[in-house]
Amino acid sequence: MTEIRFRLPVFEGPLALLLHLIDKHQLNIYDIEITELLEQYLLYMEEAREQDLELAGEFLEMAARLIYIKAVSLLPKPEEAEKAKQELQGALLEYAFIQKTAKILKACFIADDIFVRKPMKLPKIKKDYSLRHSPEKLAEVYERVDRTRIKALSEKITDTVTQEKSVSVISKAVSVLRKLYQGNAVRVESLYDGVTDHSARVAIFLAVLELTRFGRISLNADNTVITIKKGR
Amino acid sequence: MEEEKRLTAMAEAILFAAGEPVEASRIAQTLGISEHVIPSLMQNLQERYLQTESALKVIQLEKAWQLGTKEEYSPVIRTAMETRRMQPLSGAAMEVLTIIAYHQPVSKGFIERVRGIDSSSIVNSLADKGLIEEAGRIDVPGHPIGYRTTALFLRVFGLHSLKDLPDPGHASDMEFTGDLTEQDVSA
Amino acid sequence: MEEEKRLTAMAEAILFAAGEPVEASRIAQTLGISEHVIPSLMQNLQERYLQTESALKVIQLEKAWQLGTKEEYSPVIRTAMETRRMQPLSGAAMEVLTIIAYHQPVSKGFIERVRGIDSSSIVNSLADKGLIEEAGRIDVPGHPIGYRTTALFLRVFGLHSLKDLPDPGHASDMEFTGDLTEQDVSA
Repeated sequence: MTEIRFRLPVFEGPLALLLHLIDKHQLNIYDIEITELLEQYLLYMEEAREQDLELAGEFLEMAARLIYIKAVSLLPKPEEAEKAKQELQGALLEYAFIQKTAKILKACFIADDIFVRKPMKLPKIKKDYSLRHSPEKLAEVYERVDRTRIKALSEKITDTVTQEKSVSVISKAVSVLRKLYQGNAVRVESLYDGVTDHSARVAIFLAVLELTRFGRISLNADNTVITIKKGR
Repeated sequence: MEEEKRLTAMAEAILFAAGEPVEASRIAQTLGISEHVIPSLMQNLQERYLQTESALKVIQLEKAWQLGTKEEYSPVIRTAMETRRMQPLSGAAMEVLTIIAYHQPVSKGFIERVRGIDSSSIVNSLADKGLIEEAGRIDVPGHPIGYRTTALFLRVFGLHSLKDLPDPGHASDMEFTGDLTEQDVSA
Repeated sequence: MEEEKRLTAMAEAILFAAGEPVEASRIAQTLGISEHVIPSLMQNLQERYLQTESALKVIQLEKAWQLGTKEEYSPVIRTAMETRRMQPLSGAAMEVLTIIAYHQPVSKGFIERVRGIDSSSIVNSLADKGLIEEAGRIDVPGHPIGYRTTALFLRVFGLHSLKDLPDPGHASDMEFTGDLTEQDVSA
């Protein structure tokens, strides 16, 4: 057998790959030979690795699932093996159905050739909401909102806010100006002397930017030295 | 008949102003007539547009009606408005859209299970294109947001109703032939 | 004349789809005709609308043209648009409203991240209904506009003040002070 290197086809997901393998190796989707399928699947993954083709985590999960099915099918527990196989078969059939239907639907595509209008803007007659609801409705709806996200978001916001507050840009601007009044020109680098805290360094950087923007200081051509602007 | 002409013009005014599809019931309610009369008013309007060689046409989407331009005018409109024609969707986007169209309302989790791969960015991009929209939360554990197709979806695929979705037969009747794979590989 | 009819319909299509006034020069350029011809095309269109007792009319604004409805149809349009406003809030709208109610003032970005989907049209529609309003800019990076509930909101839900907001089940031990930090520490 001659070995010819093809570029590996890329699949949308593990199910698409499995359907491809089933079709290519003429396996029976209603009674999958799991050993054969697993072998082909792992072969694909191996080739993908060799060709530096990055596969999503779902491909690994599927490999684990196939290995599991193979493992239980070796055990004297026919029901469990059968169940796992049935589930995979169900997923494959469902996905095959979607693939096929998507193609048929795609053929109906006529693009956005019929144009419609945006709603007419009426002279602002702001119509207040006139229905009434019980207050409990609010709690009931709020129940379903993903609270973990709110928590994560709030912490993030609080973080940024406190950080900003702890090292305010204004106080850094004042200290930059103070240094400038002591001597005519200051090296930008020297502003950071002894400042290790990351947010403090960011604040200094922002202070220099702000002062430049408001015309209080000017930077030399290569942005290394700042001087106070004359006439202010 | 004078009265019918008047009602037709009123319905036309409502559809023109609304821009988006208007439920037959809402037109009927506004005009103080029975909902059964709406289809015949719409037909009057459609016929008038045809006879007078207007650029407009009446579109039916489920139980709603909308005014739009005839397809043949799309090139001239696109030139004037400097808009591009919607590109055909990728294979992956078509799969996600199909899952939503046939199972709506469905969650991102459901779509991920059917496709075997995370599809959430595709869902968001379909929503950005206006082909799908959220449909409240679904009554399953975790109460995820459900998605459904929009009126634009129907328009873009030339459908009047979800009932017109092509029927590819049941999954279990499917014959496995080579036609599934090749194109999918490149999709 | 056939050609003139065709050009008239094309101009109609452009005006319809644009929705806003379109400069005569742009129409002329798109159709590949002289700008001088535009007024006569517009007159054709206007006459067609008159003769067929259409609800539409052509409006001239300086050197631009626009489609609109005849004045006599304003009441019926208004009624139709209002009947729509009185629909009960959708599940999604209700949800956005509760996020605002329990966390005000919050930005559109915050709502989007909590819900995992762009919700700005819902926010706008809640503002149109008078249930929420802008509350200046929020002191978080980017200084986005914050939204808060209104007095009408309290009336709609039969509340005297925001302190009367019902405790959401599991979060019953939370203090709703409107301050994000405190709630979340205890959550």
